[in-house]
Amino acid sequence: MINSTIVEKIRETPSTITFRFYWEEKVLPGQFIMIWVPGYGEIPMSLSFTGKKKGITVKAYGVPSRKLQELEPGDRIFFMGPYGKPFTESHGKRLLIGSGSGMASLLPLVNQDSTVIVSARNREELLYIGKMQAERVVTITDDGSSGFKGLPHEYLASMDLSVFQRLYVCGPEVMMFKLLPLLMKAGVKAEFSLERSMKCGIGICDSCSIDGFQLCTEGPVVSIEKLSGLNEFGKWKLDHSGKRIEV
Amino acid sequence: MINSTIVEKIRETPSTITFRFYWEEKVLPGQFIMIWVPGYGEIPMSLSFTGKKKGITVKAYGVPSRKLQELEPGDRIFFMGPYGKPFTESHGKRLLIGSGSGMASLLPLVNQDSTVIVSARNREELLYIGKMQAERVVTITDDGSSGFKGLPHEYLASMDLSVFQRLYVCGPEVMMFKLLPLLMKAGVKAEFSLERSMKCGIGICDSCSIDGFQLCTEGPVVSIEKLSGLNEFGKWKLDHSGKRIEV
Amino acid sequence: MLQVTVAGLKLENPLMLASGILDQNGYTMKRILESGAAAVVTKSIGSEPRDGYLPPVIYPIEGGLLNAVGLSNPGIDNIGGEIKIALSAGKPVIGSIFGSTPDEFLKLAISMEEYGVSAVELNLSCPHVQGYGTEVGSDPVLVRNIVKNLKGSLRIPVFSKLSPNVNSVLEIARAASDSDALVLINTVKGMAIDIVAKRPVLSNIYGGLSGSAIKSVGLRYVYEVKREMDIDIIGVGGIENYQDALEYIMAGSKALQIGTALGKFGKSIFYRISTELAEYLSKNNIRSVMDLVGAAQI
Amino acid sequence: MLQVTVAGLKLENPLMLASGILDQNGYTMKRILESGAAAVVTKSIGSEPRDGYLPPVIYPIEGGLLNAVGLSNPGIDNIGGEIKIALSAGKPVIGSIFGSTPDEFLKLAISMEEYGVSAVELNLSCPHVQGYGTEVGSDPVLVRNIVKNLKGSLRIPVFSKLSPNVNSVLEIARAASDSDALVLINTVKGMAIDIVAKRPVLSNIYGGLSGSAIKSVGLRYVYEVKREMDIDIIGVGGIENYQDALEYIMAGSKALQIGTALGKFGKSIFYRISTELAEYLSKNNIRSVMDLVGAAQI
Ligand SMILES: Cc1cc2nc3c(=O)[nH]c(=O)nc-3n(C[C@H](O)[C@H](O)[C@H](O)COP(=O)(O)OP(=O)(O)OC[C@H]3O[C@@H](n4cnc5c(N)ncnc54)[C@H](O)[C@@H]3O)c2cc1C
Ligand SMILES: Cc1cc2nc3c(=O)[nH]c(=O)nc-3n(C[C@H](O)[C@H](O)[C@H](O)COP(=O)(O)OP(=O)(O)OC[C@H]3O[C@@H](n4cnc5c(N)ncnc54)[C@H](O)[C@@H]3O)c2cc1C
Ligand SMILES: Cc1cc2nc3c(=O)[nH]c(=O)nc-3n(C[C@H](O)[C@H](O)[C@H](O)COP(=O)(O)O)c2cc1C
Ligand SMILES: Cc1cc2nc3c(=O)[nH]c(=O)nc-3n(C[C@H](O)[C@H](O)[C@H](O)COP(=O)(O)O)c2cc1C
Ligand code: FES
Ligand code: FES
Repeated sequence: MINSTIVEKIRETPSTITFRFYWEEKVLPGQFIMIWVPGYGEIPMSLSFTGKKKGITVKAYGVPSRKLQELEPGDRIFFMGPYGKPFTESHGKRLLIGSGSGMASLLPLVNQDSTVIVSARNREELLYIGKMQAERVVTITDDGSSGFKGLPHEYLASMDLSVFQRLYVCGPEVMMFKLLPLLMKAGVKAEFSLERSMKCGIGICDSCSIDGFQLCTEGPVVSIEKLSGLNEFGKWKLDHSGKRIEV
Repeated sequence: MINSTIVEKIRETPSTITFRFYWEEKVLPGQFIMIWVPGYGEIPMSLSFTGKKKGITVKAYGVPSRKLQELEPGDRIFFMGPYGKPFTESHGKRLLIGSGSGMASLLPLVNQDSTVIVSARNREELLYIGKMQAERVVTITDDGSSGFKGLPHEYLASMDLSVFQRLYVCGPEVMMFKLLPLLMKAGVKAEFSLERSMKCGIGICDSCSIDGFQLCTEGPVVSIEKLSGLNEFGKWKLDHSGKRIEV
Repeated sequence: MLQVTVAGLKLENPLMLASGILDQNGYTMKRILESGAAAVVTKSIGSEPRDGYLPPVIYPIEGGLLNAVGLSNPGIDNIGGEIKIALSAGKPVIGSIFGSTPDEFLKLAISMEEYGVSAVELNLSCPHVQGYGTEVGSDPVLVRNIVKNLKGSLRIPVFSKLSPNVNSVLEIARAASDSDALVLINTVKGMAIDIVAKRPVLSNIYGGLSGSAIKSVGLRYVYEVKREMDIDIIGVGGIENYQDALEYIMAGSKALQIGTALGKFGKSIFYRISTELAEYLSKNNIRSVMDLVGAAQI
Repeated sequence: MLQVTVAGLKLENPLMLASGILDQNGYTMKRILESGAAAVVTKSIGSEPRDGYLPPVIYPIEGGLLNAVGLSNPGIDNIGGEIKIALSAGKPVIGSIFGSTPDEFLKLAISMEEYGVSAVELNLSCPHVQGYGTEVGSDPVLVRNIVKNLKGSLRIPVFSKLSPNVNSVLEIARAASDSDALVLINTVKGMAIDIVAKRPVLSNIYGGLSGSAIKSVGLRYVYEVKREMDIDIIGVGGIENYQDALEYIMAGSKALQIGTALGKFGKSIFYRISTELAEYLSKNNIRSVMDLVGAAQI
């Protein structure tokens, strides 16, 4: 295992915490690490900061992510990686669409040419708002407590997407599934970062597979062309036992 | 195992045969390989030719060397290596002293500045005579059937060694043991290639050790300074079982 | 030239996917068949769904992987759909099963047969789950009964996959001699410790070692069993290239399985090795890879 | 800081030379002690001289070595002189012995004691010679009798070196529980085939696998035995650097042996690892390496 000492702990939202630590490794936006929480599990996390001072942004779900959140500066984190194929770099205007903790993998892509759509359940859960050096930041909440009330695909229906060189999307699968037809129709260049349960990160265990592709090695970033050909996307995944369940 | 096809078989003397084969590896004079004779054993052999077209010169002793001699052009030889530390290169005049199959490891050192002393039991067993591009070739035989009758140290007693930049010696241990005091007294730069039974070539088995040095990795070439400090040289070695016996 | 027949099963080449690697999702198995594997073996399936152990369950170490996945599987009732998807590639799928008793194995095997698999592979060898695998597979009487029971009731061939973690593989191999083929070997029990965390990395502490580190061990079992018994053998353990494949074939394997190497080389490994094998055969004027089976037996 | 006491024996650091590597010639053992090993274990010595097998007896493969030296040794009557030379380094020499019966082991051990060794190590585990090693070491009753017999008659401590090639190492470890320490592990049985020569490389066909390939296997045995038994353990198998050493120590070893790594790194490995261990201890404010023994047991 690789290990590093946490040098900073930042509460982002009521459910989300960012940890910063030094790690020399070259990592590109969209790549991830597998974090070992000794005694409690191992979970995939995107790098929300990809410079020398790396960062992860952890949302509390089950036991491992909660235990991870309990770490303090000075504590060590253990991980392996980096894993996965990164987002394709692009020049010119870019549109980033991040829902929930999905914003974590998009943060390293934010620049002054970016329009960023941040969505979350409510105002408090919006990630990184006010911290991003972007051209424009739009907020969307389920409950309307900030910005547009609704879901990203509803908001995007009224946008002119042709001004963007490329779109980058990360969030819950249903959100992305609903967005896909709209983006297909608009004919834009787009990349999506997908999520599946992951047990190895190295293309061995099959838990992250979608239509025979392993997201840990052939993803998690998938182009819109590839995504539109996947049978399982938005519909099926396997649970921890390998049982086929609806997404 | 490395393998190569024998392209040439040359009878050198009644007891000795040279095999030539192609092997890309860079090998320096004094280094050796471990030749596997499937079903019959594995024996160390110096490279008597160190260019791309390599060569070994095999004297028939026991079963493995006899079986090796039975190979024909077109057959494969199997080996590992190269092993060992080579002779130190030198400029100017050099004196090579080779007894019996010991000439094999010296052959790649022969050049126009070399004086070569070839010794053997009798005239027929003298190796490489007439084939060497040397300044001078001297022969010594036990029975006087060619050149000086006697042993190398007896012949050398009357030579002026100060004209040589460096001496290179390879032959039976008793021969080298008798030569050592004379060369020490002459104060020359000299290197000796020693022989012990070898079972691994990689410093593991201890069968080639002399005074705690492994000839397979720290030898087989040993400087005169080092040699003169060895307790076991010329006196003791271990047999196949590890029993201490006289050389 | 590359075609082999093992346990009566015709394969287009000797290479199959080993159980437990990229074989729980039907689409993945299909894709592996499309990438050149002659057959796939499913993840080992039991009677009930099992989540398996808490991650870390797979840990790369020098020369291989340690795994203690804990036989996670969806249960026999939920695997039919995945097998159906895999079968759409038009190549044989082999159903791996694990149980505790002859009856449990039989029920699982019958379901597998109904799902359309070409053979069942009995996992008598998983080293890290209590009550299954090696615990079953190190009891010769139980092994004999399990195999006998199946052979009387199935039309498809039965493979028995054995563990290296036993006193005498030969004893167990003999007990399983009614099988149509033996699969040798499963992983070797091992572990890793993280010296900074000061604890074992795998949540199960112990796991099975696979990959090139165990190649010499697998070869030894294939060779030893081939020497003593007249039975088809499928070799597995650390195969990464055609040279490894040839070693296993010359030791006595009629077919091969590949697992861990998929992590290092991806799914194209099947295509690569079979191409290289074919080249080797033509270059050496060998008519069929079957001619080399056991060639190194002396 | 690096000092350890194992089986009552004080060692300046936890690192010894493993049996069978660079330890038949007294001068070599002496030089290894001078290179930083805290102790050396002699090649396993039997009652009579043995030439061992025809070479190849050692064959490097990925991740380690295969060896089937065949217990070549000069016999107990001829080893005294070598031990005397080794002892002139002023550090402990441990005499490894192999036999078939409790009486044979006792005779060998008494001679070793007379030669001045600090402990005897019983080779109950060599995987490739009939009638010795594993064949003895997989019989719990025989193991118990051998150890009991020795313990009653020797003043020096007794180490029992066990094989991983058995059904249950724990069963054998329990049978050997009268020993002052257990040495875990000997080599894992394996083989290699040359695909051009189409035959096994080792003249004995099978050999023992050592080196980094078996590290996870050795660790597992140390951990498992430590968990169940209150006995000193000496860890061996694939140790190449201070991290490996720490893994073995945290698994439960009080001392360590190094063999195969000498081929890759030379004799300076003892000095290097003990220096690195000392640095690690100071950096982490750990007073003694003994404080880490078994630290990874959960
Ligand atoms: C590529 C990628 C990047 C991600 N990046 C981020 C990010 O930046 N920020 C973020 O907050 N989230 C991220 N996630 C999501 C994050 O990994 C999950 O939210 C997290 O795993 C959930 O943790 P949990 O505490 O709910 O654990 P659980 O859901 O309880 O389990 C976590 C893992 O343990 C395994 N597991 C748990 N129980 C069992 C069991 N009984 N048997 C077998 N396996 C079991 C599962 O394989 C699962 O992966 C990312 C996911 C992926 C795939
Ligand atoms: C560095 C070096 C370079 C050499 N170069 C040359 C050269 O260029 N030309 C040349 O002719 N000779 C050379 N020799 C000498 C050559 O290796 C020996 O002459 C050869 O090994 C003798 O072969 P043999 O047929 O007598 O085999 P044997 O002496 O019968 O045995 C050969 C090897 O097998 C082993 N062995 C045999 N029987 C047993 C047994 N029962 N138990 C255990 N081990 C056994 C021994 O370790 C021995 O090394 C060299 C030797 C060395 C060390
Ligand atoms: C992650 C993983 C999971 C495995 N799961 C199973 C399994 O469910 N059933 C089984 O019989 N073997 C299982 N194995 C063992 C493999 O099928 C194979 O026997 C072993 O890994 C050696 O082959 P390899 O070195 O090519 O991987 C598993 C191996 C790995 C690495
Ligand atoms: C060439 C060789 C010879 C060995 N001979 C013996 C022996 O005589 N007695 C013994 O107990 N172990 C013997 N072993 C086993 C080692 O002592 C050790 O247990 C094993 O090699 C694992 O450690 P390593 O990986 O550090 O080499 C031998 C190992 C090798 C490689
Ligand atoms: S996480 Fe195991 S295959 Fe992707
Ligand atoms: S030949 Fe084995 S140590 Fe030199």
